Amino acid sequence: MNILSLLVLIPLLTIAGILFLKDTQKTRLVSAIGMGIQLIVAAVLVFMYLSERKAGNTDEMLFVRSYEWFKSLNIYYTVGVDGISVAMIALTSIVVIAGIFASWQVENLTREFFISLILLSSGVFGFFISLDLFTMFLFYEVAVIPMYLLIGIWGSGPKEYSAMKLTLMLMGGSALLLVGILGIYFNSAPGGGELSFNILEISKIQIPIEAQRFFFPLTFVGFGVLGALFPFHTWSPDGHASAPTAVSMLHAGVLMKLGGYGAFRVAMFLMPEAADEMAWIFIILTSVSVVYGAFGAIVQKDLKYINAYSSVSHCGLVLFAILMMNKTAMTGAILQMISHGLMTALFFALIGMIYGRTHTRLIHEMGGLMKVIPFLGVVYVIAGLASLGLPGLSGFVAEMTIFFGAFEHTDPFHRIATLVAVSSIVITAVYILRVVGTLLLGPIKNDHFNHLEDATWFERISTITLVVAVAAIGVAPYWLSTMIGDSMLPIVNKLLTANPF
Amino acid sequence: MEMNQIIFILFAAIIVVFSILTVTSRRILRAAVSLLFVLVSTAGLYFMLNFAFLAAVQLALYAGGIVVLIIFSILLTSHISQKMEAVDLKKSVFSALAVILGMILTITTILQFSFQATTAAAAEINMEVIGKAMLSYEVDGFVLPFELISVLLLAAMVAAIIIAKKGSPVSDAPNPDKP
Amino acid sequence: MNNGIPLQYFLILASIMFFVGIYGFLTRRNLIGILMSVELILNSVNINFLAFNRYLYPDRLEGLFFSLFIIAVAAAEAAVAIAIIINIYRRFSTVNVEHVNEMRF
Amino acid sequence: MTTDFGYALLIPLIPLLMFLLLGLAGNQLKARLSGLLGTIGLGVVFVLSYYTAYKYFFATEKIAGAFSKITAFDMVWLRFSDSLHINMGILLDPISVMMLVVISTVSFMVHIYSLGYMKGEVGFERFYAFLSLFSFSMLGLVLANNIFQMYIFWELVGVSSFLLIGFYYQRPTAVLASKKAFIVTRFADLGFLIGILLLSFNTGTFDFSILCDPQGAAIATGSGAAFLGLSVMTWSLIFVFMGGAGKSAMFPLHIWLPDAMEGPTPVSALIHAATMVVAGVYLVARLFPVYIISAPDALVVVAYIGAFSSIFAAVIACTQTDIKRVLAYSTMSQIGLMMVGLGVSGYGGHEGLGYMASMFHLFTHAMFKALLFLGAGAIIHAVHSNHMTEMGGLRKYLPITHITFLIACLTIAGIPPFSAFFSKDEILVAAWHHDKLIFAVEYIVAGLTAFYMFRLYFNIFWGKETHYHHTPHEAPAVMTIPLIFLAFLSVFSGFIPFSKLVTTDGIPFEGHIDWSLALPSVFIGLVGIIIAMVMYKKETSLPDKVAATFKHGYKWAFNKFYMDEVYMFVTKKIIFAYISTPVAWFDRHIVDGSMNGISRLTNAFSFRIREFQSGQLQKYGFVFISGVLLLTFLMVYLWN
Repeated sequence: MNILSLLVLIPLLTIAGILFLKDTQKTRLVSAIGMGIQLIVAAVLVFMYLSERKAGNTDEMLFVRSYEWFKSLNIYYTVGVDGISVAMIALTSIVVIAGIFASWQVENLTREFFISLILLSSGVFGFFISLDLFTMFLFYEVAVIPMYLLIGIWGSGPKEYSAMKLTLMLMGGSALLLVGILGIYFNSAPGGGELSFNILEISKIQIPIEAQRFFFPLTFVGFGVLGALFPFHTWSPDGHASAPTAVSMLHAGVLMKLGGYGAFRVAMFLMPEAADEMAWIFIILTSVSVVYGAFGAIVQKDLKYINAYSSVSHCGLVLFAILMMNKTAMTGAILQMISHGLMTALFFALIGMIYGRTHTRLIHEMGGLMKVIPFLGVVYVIAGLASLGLPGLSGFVAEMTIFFGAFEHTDPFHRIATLVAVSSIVITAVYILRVVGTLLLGPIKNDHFNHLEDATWFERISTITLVVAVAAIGVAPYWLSTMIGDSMLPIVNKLLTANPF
Repeated sequence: MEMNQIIFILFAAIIVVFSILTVTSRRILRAAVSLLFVLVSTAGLYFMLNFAFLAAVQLALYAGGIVVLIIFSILLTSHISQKMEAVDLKKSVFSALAVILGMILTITTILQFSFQATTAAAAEINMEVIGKAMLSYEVDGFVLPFELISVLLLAAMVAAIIIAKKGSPVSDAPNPDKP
Repeated sequence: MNNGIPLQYFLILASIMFFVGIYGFLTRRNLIGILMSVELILNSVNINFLAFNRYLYPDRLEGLFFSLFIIAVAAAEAAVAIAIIINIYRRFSTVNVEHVNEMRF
Repeated sequence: MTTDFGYALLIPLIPLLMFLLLGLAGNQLKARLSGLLGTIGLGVVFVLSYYTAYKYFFATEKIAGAFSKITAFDMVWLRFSDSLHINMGILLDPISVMMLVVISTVSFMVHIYSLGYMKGEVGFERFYAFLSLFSFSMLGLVLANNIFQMYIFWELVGVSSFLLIGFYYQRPTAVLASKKAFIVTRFADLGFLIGILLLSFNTGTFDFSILCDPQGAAIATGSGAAFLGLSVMTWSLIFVFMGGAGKSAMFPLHIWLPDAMEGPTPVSALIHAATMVVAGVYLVARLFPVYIISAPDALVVVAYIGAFSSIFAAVIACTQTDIKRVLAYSTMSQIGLMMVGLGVSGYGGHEGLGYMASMFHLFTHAMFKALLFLGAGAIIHAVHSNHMTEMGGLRKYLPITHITFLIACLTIAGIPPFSAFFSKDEILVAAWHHDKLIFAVEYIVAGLTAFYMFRLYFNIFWGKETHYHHTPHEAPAVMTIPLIFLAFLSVFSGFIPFSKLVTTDGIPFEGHIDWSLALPSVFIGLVGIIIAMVMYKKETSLPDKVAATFKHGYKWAFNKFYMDEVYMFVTKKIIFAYISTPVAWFDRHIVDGSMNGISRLTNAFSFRIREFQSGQLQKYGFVFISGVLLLTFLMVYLWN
């Protein structure tokens, strides 16, 4: 059994296990155990990957396995990982386990909740290991669709509206994406011969430039919708605001990363010439969205909205960095995905926990919570500091890598775009401190808050897992950055053929 | 003009006239009787085409069975003397237009097409041939459609009984959509 | 019996019958009227089948058998349709098709 | 060589460990114990720092007569590209060793002092955890061997300052002040970061030892293309200075500093007087060779901003009544003076007098300003008020505080033989030789400084007898011992031969006092003191009369020249009202509106076409038949 397929299989087995259970308590336990095993497998994978690389294996992808699936269209179930996917898998498994613990208290239809949640995560894992465009797309859909149920059933507020909006927008994205993928497929053998869905094989040939011009924007925007590309980000505030805690965590933490990951693994990697030609459009869009999201976050009143806009800003930075098309910036993009995934998951977990206590998410109704729930307060401050890029936490490492990478371009356009993006660090500080100041500090506004309980054991597990990961990356980024950067080389080399600046 | 042509024209005239009456008569029972005439004349055409068995079936099943069934249901659902309301003018004009256009289209097509006359000898059609063919599973055998039809008939019978059964739980279930 | 009568005559007759049936189908309000129109349509098809069989492929039996089966199907259809009509009548106290529009949007 | 100083790694690491210990397990420990642990940790750092200073200045051989730059520790922390990588390292050179001494001394004193001052406060262990975090960051900052490491610790220092200002987090003013401090310095750091980006891509390195080598390639290659009349190098250094100006509260980024006094007084002493706020000066000093060689224009900017800030702050300080705010503006003024020192300095030998003097002043200022703040803390501790209007005649109740405070005031006024006399004098000399205008400004500032310090002194310890709720009593020994120690340093640190230790190029030179300039400066100091004595020693109506005479000027100065209002206008009006709210509105209504619009359009369209689904069987039939006919027609007559 291939270790990669195991990553998809374990969630499915967990689901099967849950199906036979009636007891809520056991359901939680089985989910936690299943995802715990998943975390261990992910850790083993990281270890195996590093030792394989250390042993001198320089293949582009490791642990590649391919099974024929649908012969006449050359669809294969092909899996393989490089440093980037390994990092993303590690991120996902951490966020998922934190999400399981954060949703410990789901009362309504517990079994179905965990099944959907784990199904979603299974799709995400599948997406990250796939090397076949079709399989990748399949897993992408598997990851997106449970979202509708999760928000529509277990959400709050105008949940049907939000779920519908989110699903429709993401489906709209996938429609573009499907066209893009089919376009790549039918252009994968310009000189005649077998068509292919395999990313590695397609990367060896050059797709005709006319086809690229047409399919690159489709693919990029298709993934960009999920990656909160301005102006297709508006599902995010509503969706996050309505989603239950764990779903927000997974969605912002992991699912939005599918967008960024796909955008560069499929759109940029396979169609570098068009990417090079059109990058300027998207660079403008993303640098706008970085600042725009941050400004938007300043005046929001709902905690989740603040975080959703913050995600727009941070995810904009991911796409911005990808478009810079050099090793440093793209490494930074992956780091930012991981960093943002962890800290935003942490944020949403905390917001859920705070909401569960105060029954409000409006910041001006809260105040002085640090006094009554110090644990959650401190973790919230840590998450906030990570988000505004404090050294020693993950956000700093990612942002700096991106800024330095982007600054490697010497032309004024890229440099000015970079400066625009850099200025977001101040705006971020403004809204983060505004929230922290209003929410946690100051006098207690409501007597009812005096009797709040601090975090329970499962909430502690959930948040501490994430905090440790955030701090670990922030303190010792070297190995992660190197692992990602080395895997970035083939991609960058391919891009360089298009853009030998 | 030969005799058979005259008979054909007669049958054709009956069919056309009574067809029209069937669909236009405002007394439903008269319409049913007109239908009966149409069906009987059709049976006559079958005789002319040398399909005696089928003509018999037509008379027995259609004229004898279905028309009676229809008349029964008419009697169950309306008064004998009940006159139906006049057809909506707009509707009839549009329908007539469509139908006439269709007719023109079809008839011109038929007239333009040259059918190739065959020289093959006509097959003997008698009860034995029909019965054997119906149960044969060789080439030119029809056992499969025959069996299908029998299953269909059975299903239709069961369905008819269940649907028409009074006070069946399905039909009397309260309809949640209706206010 | 059919010498001297061209195939086209049968076909034209059948198409007239067919379209008259269609007209009835489109204009009749009474469900039973509609059912009768459908019978007309089926009959016209039968005539076509048999005429083709006789004129073009006199050595084969397909036309005959299909007509036979159509008659059988028509019988089944009539039975079920009438059952439905009676049920509708019980439920809506009418057989006017325009009043039976539960399926609208 | 490197191994000799390997232990230097412990200097920042011990406070870090203390922070982790107190931060994670602090609430399990007894408050007293955690305070003691923090203090002991800092004590070890104190000893190590003095040992390092001794060893570096006196026991390490000079290379070609210059103090060598020693990299005691170095590792790659993050690799950007093959050429650019961030290292974590420890660089020992005269200024970093000097800063080690400053930081560990003041920090240690503050740790001891806080044992008494913060006694019984809620969150005592949190306070010590934050202090340790601050000490760690500040030590890391000064020991940084590359500019990016400096930036990292720069940010950490900022956040520890934020945490400590907001220590009383239930007090809204403290929360606001901490927020303000963080955001303003963050904004400045944006400039710093842009400066680093420009600088590092022009020179291809972060490393100070390469960057600051006057003969090195980095400086030579750096001065490249021009932009708006200034070279890129100049721009980058101006941006870097913007970061320094933010931390060091230079005009116009100074507004956070007075508000930062909301923090506990020991914090003000440590962070907002002695150490963190001089980080900007340290930054410019650290990059001094780059400034002087490749961008002298940037140094002019430094000098003028420093000079303007110093007089600006001195004027405001004359009108404030909150004693901590007076000290805060005084700090700003003194830092401006240090910036002037750097700005008017040359490079090498006696030319680098300004640089040496600036560092010297940094050193002495740290001691006497920490002393002033700790003294103020002792006063506040005794009378539970910050306002000098509520004080008076305290010399009888607080004798030790009184004496030490007086020493500090005399020091800052530049009266010989106290330490600041020597350092300030050197700066004035350098300014005299470089730019007479700046000299004139600083000369006035010297007088103003003496005036407002003694205004403070007389108001507190003399002046009218105030009735106190409880009789003020002298602070406990843990608080007075640091006062005495710092007073000792304030008096005698002027005799340290700085020109033999800290110079631009590491080569010692002979310093001497230029009495022709020193005497006038002493004179103006004395004038200031005498005016203050006349006005405030006894309760008179003189101050009110003076205020009335310069009514508008007084009002402007009292309101800090309305800088806060300007900032509030910019943030509240421009950012909140004219950018963020429209952005949010735009997002909800235009961007999201167009998405919703698409769905509404689809919906409306569906409502239209649902008419087809009328439930009228015959309509369906009609459409169906028409369609079939049309298709038949097409198939038979057109497509054939």
